[in-house]
Amino acid sequence: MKRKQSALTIATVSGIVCVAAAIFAAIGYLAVWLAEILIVLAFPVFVIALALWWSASEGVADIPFIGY
Amino acid sequence: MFNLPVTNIGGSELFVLEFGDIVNYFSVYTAALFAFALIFTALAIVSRPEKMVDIAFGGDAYYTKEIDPGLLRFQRFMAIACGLATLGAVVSGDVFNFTLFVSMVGITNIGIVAAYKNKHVLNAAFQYGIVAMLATVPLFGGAAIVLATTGTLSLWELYTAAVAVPLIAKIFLVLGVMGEGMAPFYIAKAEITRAQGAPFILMVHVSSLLVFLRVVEIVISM
Amino acid sequence: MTRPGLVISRISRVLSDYENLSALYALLVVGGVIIGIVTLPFIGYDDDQLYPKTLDPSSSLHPYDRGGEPFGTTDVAAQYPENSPYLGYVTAYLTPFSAFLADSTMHLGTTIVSHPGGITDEILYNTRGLDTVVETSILFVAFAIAAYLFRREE
Amino acid sequence: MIEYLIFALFIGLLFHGIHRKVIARVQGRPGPPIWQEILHTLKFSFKETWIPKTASQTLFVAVVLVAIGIWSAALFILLSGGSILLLFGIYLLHKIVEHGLGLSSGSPYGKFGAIRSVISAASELPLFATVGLIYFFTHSLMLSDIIAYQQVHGPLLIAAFPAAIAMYLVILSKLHYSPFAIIEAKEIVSGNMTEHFGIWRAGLEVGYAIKTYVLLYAFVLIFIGQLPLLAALLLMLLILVSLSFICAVSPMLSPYDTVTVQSLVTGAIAVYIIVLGVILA
Repeated sequence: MKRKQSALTIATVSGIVCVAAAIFAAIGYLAVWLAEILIVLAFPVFVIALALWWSASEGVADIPFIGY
Repeated sequence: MFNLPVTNIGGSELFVLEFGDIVNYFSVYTAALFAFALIFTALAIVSRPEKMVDIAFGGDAYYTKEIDPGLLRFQRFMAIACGLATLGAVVSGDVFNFTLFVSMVGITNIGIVAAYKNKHVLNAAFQYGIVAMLATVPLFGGAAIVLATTGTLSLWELYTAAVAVPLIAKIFLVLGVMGEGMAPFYIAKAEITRAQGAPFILMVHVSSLLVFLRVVEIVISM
Repeated sequence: MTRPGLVISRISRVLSDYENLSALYALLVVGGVIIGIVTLPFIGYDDDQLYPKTLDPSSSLHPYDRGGEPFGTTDVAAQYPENSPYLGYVTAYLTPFSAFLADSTMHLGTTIVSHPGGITDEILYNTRGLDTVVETSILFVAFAIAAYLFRREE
Repeated sequence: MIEYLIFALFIGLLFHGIHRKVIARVQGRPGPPIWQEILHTLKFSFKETWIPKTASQTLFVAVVLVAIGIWSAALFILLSGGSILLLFGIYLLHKIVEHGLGLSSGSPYGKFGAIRSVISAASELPLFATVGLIYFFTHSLMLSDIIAYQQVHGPLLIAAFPAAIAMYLVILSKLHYSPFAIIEAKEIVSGNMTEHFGIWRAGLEVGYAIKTYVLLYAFVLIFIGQLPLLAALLLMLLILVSLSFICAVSPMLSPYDTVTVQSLVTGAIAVYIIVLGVILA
C-alpha cells in the first residue's frame, strides 16, 4: 500500500513537471530548450511510475507457481 | 573570447573549459555526448553486476555464477576510468588530447575484461588488444600529420575555413578510433560481451560508440 | 574449409572469426596508407610549428640544460597565451584547484604537486597541461592492469 | 510539447499495429486489429511486475528509462530543427540500450540477444554514410538548414538517392520482424527483451513507439522536406507499409549476414561519395 502511494506521488510530480514545462514554454515563460530537457527527464519517470501505480496490488501478494 | 567556428554541425557553443593550450568546448552535440557518458559512468558506479544464469543442456538444471568481489572491484575501477577517459574525449578541443583520451579508452577496455577467467573471452580480448595496439599508429599518425601540415592542434583553429586538413589525416584519425574502440567490427567485442558484469561490460560499448561519434564530428567539421 | 554458399555468407564466415580481426584491420590501414601515398605530393607542411623543433642551447627549454634561468620567461609558442598567464614558468599551467592552492599557500602549487603529470610537464613543455595528465593516466591504468593480473592469485 | 510527445507515442504504437496487420495480410492471415499494440502496452502496464533476482537491478530499470528518454529527446531534436548528427548519436545510444537490456538480466537468452546486438552494430554504418552524403550536398547537418536547402533545390530523395536507401535500410533494421532483427529472433525467446516483462516491457514499448515515429518522420524531413502534418503522416504510413512488405516476404538473415549486407551497402555509398567528390571537384 505504501509503495502504491509513493508511486502515485512520483507519477503526479513528474506529470506536473511535464505539463508545466510544456505550458510555460508555450507562453514564453521558460526557455524552450530548458522545457525540453525537463520533459526528457520527467517523462520516462512519469511513464514508469504511472504503470507502477496502477499495477501495484492492493492486497497481500500471493506466491506465483513457477512450475518447479 | 572563443567563438566556435562551425555551428552547423554540432549546434551552438554552450560553454568553454580552458586548460592552458587545450580549450575544451561543450557544443549542443558534445554536451549531449558528455551527458550520455556521465549517465553510464554513474550506472557503472552505482549498480551491482548481474548473476549470470547458466543452463545445463538436456535438463531443467540451472545455476548462477559466483561473483568474485576482488574482480568486481577491479572491473568497476576500470569501468570508471573508461568513463572518465570517454568524458575527456568527447569534449576535448585539441586533436592530440583527443587521441590520448581515445588510446586510454582502448587500454581501459582491455582492463575491464582482462581479469575475467574464461579462455574464450580472453582469446577475444587478446585479439582486440592487438588491434587496439596497432591502432595507435594511425591514431597518433593522424594527429601528427595534422600538426605537420597546419601547424596547430587546436580544433578551434582547424575548424576555420582557412585551415585545410589533408584527407589522409582524417582517414588515419577515423581508422585509429575504429581500431581503439572497434566501432564497426564487433566480432571480438561480441565475444568479450560473454563475460559477466553487465554495467562494466556495457561501458566498453558506450565508450567506443561515443568516441566514434566524436571523431565523426571532428572529421566532418575539419 | 570452403563450404558452398552465396558470396555474402562466404564473406560473413570470414568476418565472424575474430582470429581474422587484425588482418581485417590491417587491410583497412593499408588501404588508408595507399591513399596517403597517392596524396603525399599534394601535402604542404607548415613551417610555423607550435613548438620549436631545433635544439637551441641558449634557450632554457633546452632539455639537457640544467643551468640557465629557471624562472625566467622563455619563448614558448602557445596557442592561447592568454590562458597561461605564467607562460614560460614551470607553473604555467595549473588546474583550477591547484591554482587555488598556489594562491592560498606558500608550500603548495608547484607543478610537481599540482597533478601527477607535473614532473613530465616540467620536462616536456609548459603550455599543454591536460596532455601530461592524460599521458600519465594512461601509464597508471596500464600499470594497474598489469599489477592486478600479476597479484590476483595471492 | 508534451502533447506532441503523447501524440507521437500513440501514432507510433498504431504504426506498430499496422505493421503487424500488413505483414499478416501479405502472408494470408487475418492478423490482429491495428490498435492491438496500444492494448498490448496497456496490458503490460497493468501486469504485476518484479525485478529478477539475478538481474543487475539498477541497470535493469535504468535502461528502460534511458530508452524512453533518448527517443523523447530525439523527437524534440526533430521538432526544433537540431543537428542530425545528434539524431545519429541517439540512434547509437539505442544500441547501448538494447545491449544493456540483454546483459542486465543475467538470463542466457537475454545474453544471446545482447551479444547479437553487439554483432549487429554494423547497422549504424549506413546511417553514417547517410550523414556524410547529406553533408556533401547541404554543407550543414542542422535539420533546419537541410529543410531550407530542399525548399530551394528540391527533395534530397532525388539528389542523394543512395543516402535515402541507406536510411531506409536503417529503419528496416530496427523494425519488428525485419530480416535484420536478429536481436529479438524467436529462437532466442524474445532476445534481449526476454526478462523485461510487465511494466518494464510497457516502458520499452513506449520508447520503441516513439522511436518508430521519430525514424519515419526523420526520413520524411531529411529526404522530402517540411510537409503539413497530415501529409507527412500519410507519407510515413506509405514508407511503413513498404517496409512491412519487405518484412513479410523476407526471411530473417543469419546474424553475420546482416553485418555483411549492411557493410556492403555502406561501402557502396562510400565509393559513391568519393566518386562524386572526384567528379565534382
